[in-house]
Amino acid sequence: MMEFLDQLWSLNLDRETVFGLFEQGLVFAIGMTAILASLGVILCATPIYSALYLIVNMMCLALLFLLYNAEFLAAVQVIVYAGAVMILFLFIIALLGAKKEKRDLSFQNLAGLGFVGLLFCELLMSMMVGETKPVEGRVTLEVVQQVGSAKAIGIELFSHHIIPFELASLLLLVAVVGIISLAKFSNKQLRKRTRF
Amino acid sequence: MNHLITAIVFLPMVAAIVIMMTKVVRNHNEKVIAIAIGASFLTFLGALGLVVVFDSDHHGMQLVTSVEWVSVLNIYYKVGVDGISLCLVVLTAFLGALAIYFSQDHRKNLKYFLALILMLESGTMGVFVAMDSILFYVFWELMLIPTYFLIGIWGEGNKVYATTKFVIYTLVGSLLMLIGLIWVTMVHYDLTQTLTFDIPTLLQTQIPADIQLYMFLFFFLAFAVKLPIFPFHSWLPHAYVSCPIPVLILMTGAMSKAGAYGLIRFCLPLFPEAIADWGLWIATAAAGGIVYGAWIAMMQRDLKALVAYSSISHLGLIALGIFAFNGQGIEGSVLQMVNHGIIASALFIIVGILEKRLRTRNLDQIRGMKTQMPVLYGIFMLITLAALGMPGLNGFVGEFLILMGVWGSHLLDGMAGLLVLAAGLGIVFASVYMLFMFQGTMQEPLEPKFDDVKDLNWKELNLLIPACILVVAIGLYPKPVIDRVSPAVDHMLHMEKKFKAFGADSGLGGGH
Amino acid sequence: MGSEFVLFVSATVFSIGALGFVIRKNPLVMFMSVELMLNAVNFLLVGYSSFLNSLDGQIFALIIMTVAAAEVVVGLAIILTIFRTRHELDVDHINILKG
Amino acid sequence: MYSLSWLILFLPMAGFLGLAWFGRYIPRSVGGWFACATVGGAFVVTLLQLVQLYAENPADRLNHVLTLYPWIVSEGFSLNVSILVDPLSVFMLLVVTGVGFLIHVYSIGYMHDDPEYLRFFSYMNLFIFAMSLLVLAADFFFLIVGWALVGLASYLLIGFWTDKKSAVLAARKAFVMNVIGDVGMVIAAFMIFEHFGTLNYVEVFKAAPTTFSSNDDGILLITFLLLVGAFAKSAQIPLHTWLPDAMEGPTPVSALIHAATMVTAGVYLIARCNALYMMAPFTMYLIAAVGLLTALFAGSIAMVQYDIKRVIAYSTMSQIGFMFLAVGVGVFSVAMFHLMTHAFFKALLFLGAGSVIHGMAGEQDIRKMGGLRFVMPVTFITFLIAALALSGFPLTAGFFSKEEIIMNAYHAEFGNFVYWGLAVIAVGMTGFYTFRMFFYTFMGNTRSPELRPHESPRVMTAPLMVLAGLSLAGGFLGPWTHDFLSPVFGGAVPVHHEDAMLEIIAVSAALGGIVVAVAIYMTGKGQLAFVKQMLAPLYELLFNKYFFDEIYDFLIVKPVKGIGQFMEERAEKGGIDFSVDEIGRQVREVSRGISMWQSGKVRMYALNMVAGMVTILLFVIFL
Repeated sequence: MMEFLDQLWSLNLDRETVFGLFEQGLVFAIGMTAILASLGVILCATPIYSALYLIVNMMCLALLFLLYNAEFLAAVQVIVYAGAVMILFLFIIALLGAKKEKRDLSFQNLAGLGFVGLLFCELLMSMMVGETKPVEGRVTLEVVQQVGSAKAIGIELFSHHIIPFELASLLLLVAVVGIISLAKFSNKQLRKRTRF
Repeated sequence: MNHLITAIVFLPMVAAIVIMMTKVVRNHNEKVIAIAIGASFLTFLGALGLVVVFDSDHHGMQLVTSVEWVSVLNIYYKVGVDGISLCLVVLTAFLGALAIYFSQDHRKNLKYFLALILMLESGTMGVFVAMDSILFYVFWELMLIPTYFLIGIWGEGNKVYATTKFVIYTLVGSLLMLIGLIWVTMVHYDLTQTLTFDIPTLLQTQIPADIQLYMFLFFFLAFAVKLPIFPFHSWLPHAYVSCPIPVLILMTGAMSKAGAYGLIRFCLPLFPEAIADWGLWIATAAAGGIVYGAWIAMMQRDLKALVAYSSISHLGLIALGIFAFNGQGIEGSVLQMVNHGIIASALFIIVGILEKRLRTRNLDQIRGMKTQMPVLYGIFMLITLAALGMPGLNGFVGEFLILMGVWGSHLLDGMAGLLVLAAGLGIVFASVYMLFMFQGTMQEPLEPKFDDVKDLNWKELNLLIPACILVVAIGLYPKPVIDRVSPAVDHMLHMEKKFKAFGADSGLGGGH
Repeated sequence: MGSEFVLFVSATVFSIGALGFVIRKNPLVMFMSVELMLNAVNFLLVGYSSFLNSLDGQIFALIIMTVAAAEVVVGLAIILTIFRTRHELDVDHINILKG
Repeated sequence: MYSLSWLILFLPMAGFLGLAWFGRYIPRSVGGWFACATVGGAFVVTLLQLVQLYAENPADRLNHVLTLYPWIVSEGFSLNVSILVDPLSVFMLLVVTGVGFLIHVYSIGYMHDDPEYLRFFSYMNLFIFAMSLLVLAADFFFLIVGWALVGLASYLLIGFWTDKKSAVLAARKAFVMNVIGDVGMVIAAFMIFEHFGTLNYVEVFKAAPTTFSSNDDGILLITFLLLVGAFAKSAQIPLHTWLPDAMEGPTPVSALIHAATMVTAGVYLIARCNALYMMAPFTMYLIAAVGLLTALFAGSIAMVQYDIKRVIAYSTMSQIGFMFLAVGVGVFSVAMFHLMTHAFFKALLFLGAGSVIHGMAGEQDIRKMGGLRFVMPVTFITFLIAALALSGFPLTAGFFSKEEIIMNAYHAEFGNFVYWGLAVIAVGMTGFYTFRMFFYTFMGNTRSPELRPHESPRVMTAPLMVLAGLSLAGGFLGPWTHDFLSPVFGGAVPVHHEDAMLEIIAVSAALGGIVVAVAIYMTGKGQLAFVKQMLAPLYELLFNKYFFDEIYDFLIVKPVKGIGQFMEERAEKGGIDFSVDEIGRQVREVSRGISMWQSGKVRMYALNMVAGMVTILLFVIFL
């Protein structure tokens, strides 16, 4: 980001640079929007607004994926997250009713704020590290553009990562079974545990 | 013959697994009982075979089987017997057979009950034959686990409390022991640069005097809790009162001996200097336990509790003999372990029979059973007399040897008179409470509500007759037992330390 | 834009997600916060995948999405079940795991 | 022939085992005679030993040890089961098996109606076995074994009638008292082993003079601890309280165990260990003093008791006191002589009392008897003989033995005038209480005719007659006894007839006692009430046996119970058990505190996770 600002200040502009700057500006703007949207998620008192902000955040991220040359993932992000998952959220909110949540400055919240602030600072320190790994990948931008993002991912997935892929399918199966059992058998009253 | 010991130790365990996998339909337990009895009797026969094969002139471990177990750490499956463990293995096998035979009557989930008892037997025998310290520890814990379930599930009264207390108390001790075992190995490694868990080799280690005490405490606590020695006994009354009688036979007869066995096997050879410093205190505690247990036993009205406290008293005597640290004391202790195993188990069987018949164990409610049960009267009398140390019966021989050992002990020189007097007081008290128990239940006019009680049946007679025969036989001719124990004890007392920490300054070489 | 920007955005979103998870009481919002955190990581993976010319990151992200989807579905089902039995949704009141 | 001596042990043992195991298959009559036969056989074997001993020179009669089998071989301690045949053991065995045989025969009649007839005989045989073991033991270990086994037999026989609560309690008391004695002896054995390295009589006695000098601490302690056993067994003060209670057992038991044999084992023990005791004059004084004290104490109590068996029991204590006096002044063979004559007349007295009780259908209170001389003539005459012998009437057995004791109390090595004087008083008491009992029982008119007293059957009276003969003639065995036993005790006892005055006083004391009894009990009842009133406080004291039982109850039984209760409640439940539980409870409290962390609140967990994450990252970044 500092780089971007330097370039902006130096005003060393040509066509390539302008497009580059524009793209960078776009990325920056979308990133900031994502951050703001995520702030919106956690700051809105009503879940429905949170859900909407989350959609915004996901769309932003999908755009960022697009800008970082991951067209396939961007599509998946939109379909799976913004589509399926968020719809699910909205359904549940509709089902349970969205009550407003009282906010207070309890110890819990303050402590959470403190810790998360620390965490944030620590995470930011990772920015100071810089490049740690030399670029040696073989799937360059050109290659991807040549075969198309979906195909590239498909080749990679089915050639190198077949086992995680299958495991993921297994996970989905388990999730399905779990949901069915939750929906079907969990009508018993929960027992209050006694101290002893 | 090479794998006889392995066979004896694992036969009950295999039988236990077979029993657990056997299907029992609607309490038709005959098949399970047959397997259990068969296995336990085969084990006992095997143990008798061990006696035949055993060479009583030889002091070291015999019939050793050694198989590599964990090669990285040099842990071996290594078993063998010497005279001391031979006695205890035979005792355990005998009591195991008794316990199984006694647990035939109807009981919930009988097959698991039998299987756990067999596991307990297996673990206990394993402790006595293990020659690798890690193997020893594994068997030590294996002995504990079945007991937890046996008391917790089939017990009576406040059983969960009792079993929890017992297991936690014992477990604390045995974990300390594990630390101690590893520590000894490390010290041995420092001295010789060889990593081994082999017990006979480890016993050769001369442990530096300054750390002996701490190491000794690690071991001692485990054994003192298991035995138990006086202030560490508080699990015993609860556990014994809650424990079902068949389990109690093994627990009091064999399992508690594991503590004494550990003291003899580890503490005496490894830590002569710590014992030289602390033996007197421990012996005093043991003597205190003799009097204390007997004194409280006198106040009990519950027969089971009475025998439980009397066990504390008798086990105190065993501990006292061990810490006399000389031949007579230790031989007497080993003999007394056998004797107490026989006597206490017989007493518990009798209590169990009475309880089954009369539905009570309260001394105040039982009167004059002699009229109804003349055979039990005779047997009970014999066992009572043995328990209170009547000469001519086995209890006396052990007591005499122990007290003689204490009297002549160099370690306990200053206090020997007092200790023997305390033990003597314990014996006097023993006569009081045993007679309370025997006369209270058996004599005086019969309580009318018990006038349809039947005498012993054949099964119960079969349980008690072997004990009676042994009580008389050991009393009249203890030499065979002593002959087998004696070489091992002598060897242990005069052991030359091969691996010395500090040159010629060897301190107490063998304890004398 | 360089890797710092990716790091910055993902760290910020991640922290915000964590904050949301800690301070919010509504389980739905908490789940959303979890999604935020997951997405933040996904973004990091995708961004670095592009920098490093490797597709591994994207595949990782793909699988995370799968997991996240499964997690959300199961989680929402659990929330629904809890709501059915307790008729409220304040996580502070759901403390049957109390020791 | 010595090799046959194991039969003395084996025969009664066989009788015991046979009757105990096969008792229910044997007809009653056969079983009873079988028991008698085993004891009779033992007696015959003992006679054979006697003959064998006589075939040798007096000096060679010692130390015939027959080893049966090795019993224990331990490090530095080995022991054989072995038998010692010498004049002392044969002499004692003659008394044991001889009197034992007569009492066995008597029991056939006495116990005839008892449902557990054969159990009785099996116990009696056990006793004979145990007593023979005690006598024949060749070392201290088997002495202790026999010592404890006679205690066991005594316990079993006192508590023979298990339906009687008093009998059960008496048996327990006797057993516990004896165990106290046993413990003393066991410790003495340890000390002997410590000093001599062996428990064998022969070696110990041989080494004693070189190991110790006179009145060494060691020898004093050894002799004293042995004495504890002897006191307990022989019912000397302060371990005497069990003997009167022991009269709850069947009368033949009292005759055999608590008069003739077992209670005199203490005397035998001291006589056996004379080599040790001669080196401990302090202990000898103690023995003599306690013996005299017991003689006076028991004699005085016997003067006021009404239970016929208790009177005889106290008399037994008193007579054993005399024996202790005799060993205490160092004339062992005199003590043994009195032991023998006492066995005769005291067994006779008990058997006569048993005959009376049998005839009176179990009544033991002498106030309810009376006038029995007509209905029970044999019992009457034999009882009279026994009474005369007991009180030391001239020319009866008791006269000779007691006179010797009294004379030696003054003349012997450790004797003095005080001993003599007190002994004479005790002799006077003896005459009084014996004839008081006698008059109550046989003279006057019958006081309870409803009991229909009758003479006992022949099988009971025959032993009475034999014993009466012995009580009359036994006194003339004195010189033979001293001669026979002299090798054991290292020389003959000097005979003192020079002080005729002392002797006359002693005899007249005995006669005086009888005369006083006649004066009070035969010439009308007025005097009795008068004397009772005159001496009321003393009478109370005596009648309650100097409150010994109460004192023991207060000093020992109550504190033991109290401490026991205290220990159970405070030390066990409130102390050790509590502290162990408390450790557990504290651990649980601490974990309860820690488990506050485990609040069950998801957000809290999340917070913890975040905190953990922060911490881990801190480590990653800065370390």
